Amino acid sequence: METAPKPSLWLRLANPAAFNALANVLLWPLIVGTIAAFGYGLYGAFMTSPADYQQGETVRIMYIHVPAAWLSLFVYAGMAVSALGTLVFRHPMADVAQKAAAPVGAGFTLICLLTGSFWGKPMWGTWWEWDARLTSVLILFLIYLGIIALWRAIDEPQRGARAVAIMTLVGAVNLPIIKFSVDWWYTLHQPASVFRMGGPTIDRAMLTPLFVMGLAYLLLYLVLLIVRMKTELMVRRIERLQIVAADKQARQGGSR
Amino acid sequence: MIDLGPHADYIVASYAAAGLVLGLLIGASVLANLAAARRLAALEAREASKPAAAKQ
Amino acid sequence: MSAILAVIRRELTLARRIGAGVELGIVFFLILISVVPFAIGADQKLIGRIAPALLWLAALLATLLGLDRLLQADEEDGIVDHLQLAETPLMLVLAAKALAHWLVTGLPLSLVAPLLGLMLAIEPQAMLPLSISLLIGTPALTLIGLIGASLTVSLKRGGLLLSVLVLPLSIPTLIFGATVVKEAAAGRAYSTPLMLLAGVSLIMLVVAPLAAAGALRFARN
Amino acid sequence: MNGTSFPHAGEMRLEARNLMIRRGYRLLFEGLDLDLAAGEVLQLTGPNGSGKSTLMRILAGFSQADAGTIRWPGLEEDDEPANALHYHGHREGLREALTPAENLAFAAGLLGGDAGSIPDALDALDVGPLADLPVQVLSAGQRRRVALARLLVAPRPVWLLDEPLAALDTAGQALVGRLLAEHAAAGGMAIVATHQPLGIDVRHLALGGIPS
Repeated sequence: METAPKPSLWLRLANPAAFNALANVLLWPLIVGTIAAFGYGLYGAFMTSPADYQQGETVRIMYIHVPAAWLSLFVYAGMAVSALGTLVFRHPMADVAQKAAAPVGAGFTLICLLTGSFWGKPMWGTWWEWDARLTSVLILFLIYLGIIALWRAIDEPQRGARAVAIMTLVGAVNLPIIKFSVDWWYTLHQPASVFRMGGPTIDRAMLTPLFVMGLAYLLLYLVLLIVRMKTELMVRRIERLQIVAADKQARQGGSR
Repeated sequence: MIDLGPHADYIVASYAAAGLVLGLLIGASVLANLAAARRLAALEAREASKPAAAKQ
Repeated sequence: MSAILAVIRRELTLARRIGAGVELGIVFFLILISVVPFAIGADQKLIGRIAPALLWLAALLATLLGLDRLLQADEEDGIVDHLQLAETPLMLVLAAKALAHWLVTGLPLSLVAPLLGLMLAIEPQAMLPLSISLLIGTPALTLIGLIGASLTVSLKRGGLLLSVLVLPLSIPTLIFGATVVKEAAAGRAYSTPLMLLAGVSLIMLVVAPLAAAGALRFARN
Repeated sequence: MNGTSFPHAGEMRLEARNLMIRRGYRLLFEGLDLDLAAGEVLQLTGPNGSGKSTLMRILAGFSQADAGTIRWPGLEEDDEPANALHYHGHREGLREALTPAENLAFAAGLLGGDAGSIPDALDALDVGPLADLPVQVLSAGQRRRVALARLLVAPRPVWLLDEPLAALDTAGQALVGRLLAEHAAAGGMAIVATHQPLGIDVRHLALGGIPS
């Protein structure tokens, strides 16, 4: 497939060797970036940003709760794109990326749930409140767990990738529907909740640490994605080598 | 530490929970990577030695 | 004795290696609990009242989930023949398989249950009794399931039939288990239902492997 | 082969008297007598559906004959025949997700063998290097050899082998013949249901020859 112009980044990434080379180059700068972003973000979250006039200090939980919500959706969007890559473009690295991303996305979603629960406790008085947003995040978490379980249940990576890609896309299509139905369900039972996650107007000084923490989460996601993709490539190479070892033994053994 | 107000323990708890989950995620990813690298090296070493050594 | 250790070690390695191990049971348990409020509505008080029954039903269904593969997978590979040729009596070998299954489903469920109890707004003082009741009750569910698995091992659609067989037999465990949590939630003493629950489990511990060994021999005759 | 000794070596005898098996409405055979002494290998032949496998499973104790008796003189009262025999059926009895070493370790624990003998058993079947590859990646012939290694890992006097040569190449078949000869020489006994020649002196029993 000789394309006249230099093949686009995606095509060059198609073969594992090219990916590994690029990954090794990017990995350490990303790690340093992640640490720096976390450092600066946390400093901003605790030192320079003010307390909230309504909730007081507990608003500081926002700096790890809200970015986690962003990332849980961002990672899922990434998985949906990879799923398209697998199904439509047959990009060989797409399913590796998707398999690597799923647990990371689940992790961020879990953080969003836990911090949401801790944040809600002082306000609602219960550990868990069927708040529309938290419930939607819970459903997203269940979808993540389903996809991870599906990955683990499939022992033949190539054949299974398409099945998981379809599940991911089906999940992606359903997310807005779920979001709408949960909001609708929530308004049926609960009067408009007086407690607004993150408050209606966010103080300007809060914005910078919030976005820096968002960036820190993003960079961490990229680091973990690269590490997990390299692992997945090794696992597949191990499986190939095992088959080669078995066939080689069959030829040698059989001939005697 | 700066005064975290009446609900300080919830703030600390939520940061601890987030830290724990991220720690587990990072730890699991790195350990899985190292384990796979070890197994791969063992297999590749065995491949290299196979043709040379007679049927052991 | 070594046969029992061999069975347990192998089952745990398998659970770790192929996907449908511990986490599937827990994820199923989590999903069952999570969908309930969508059907019932976010009314905390109502959910709190029926939470004990929901948690126990979810534990029962989660246990059933993994049961039909308990013996069927071995039958397909031809391993059940060797179970019958083992030096230790078949009864103990099957008990070992049930124990391995419980370690992978019943035990983790009872540890995770309190966390889910939070979601169903269970009374805080009922959290520990919930765990204890599940810890004591789930072995009975697995053991009853063992009998069902032995009976349906060589049948094609054994899984469904197994659930139909097991559900009625697990009603005592369900009643006592849910009562323990209800009593604890209401702040009353729950030792009596707990003793009865333990009684059922002990009876099953003796009866089930015996019945399962007999059932397995006849089912595969 | 590493002359593994096993209990009741040389004393085991099989005495089956007028066995009758009916499967559904078809009478497979009746009035079948079968004697086997230690040191003997019996080759069982017969057209498909003549009841070879059924007879093997009855001798192994997995199912009961419709009539007739099976006795194993030489076994003490409390000793179960099931503890003194190996049954090797069409399905290899290996779990694909595990490695040969793990599968045989399980068999050793279950059937009272010694896990230390696994490497030698696998080498005896020429599949030593496959010990820690998942069975999933092995060919049918290699799986058959790993399953046959189970006979060596847990030494038992009686071998009941149903079509053990299936999926084996000529070298593999010769190997099975040698194993049977060494087992008989060590005082064991074996019944092998197969049509291929075993290359050693065997007694013959043809099923289906008896008028139904």
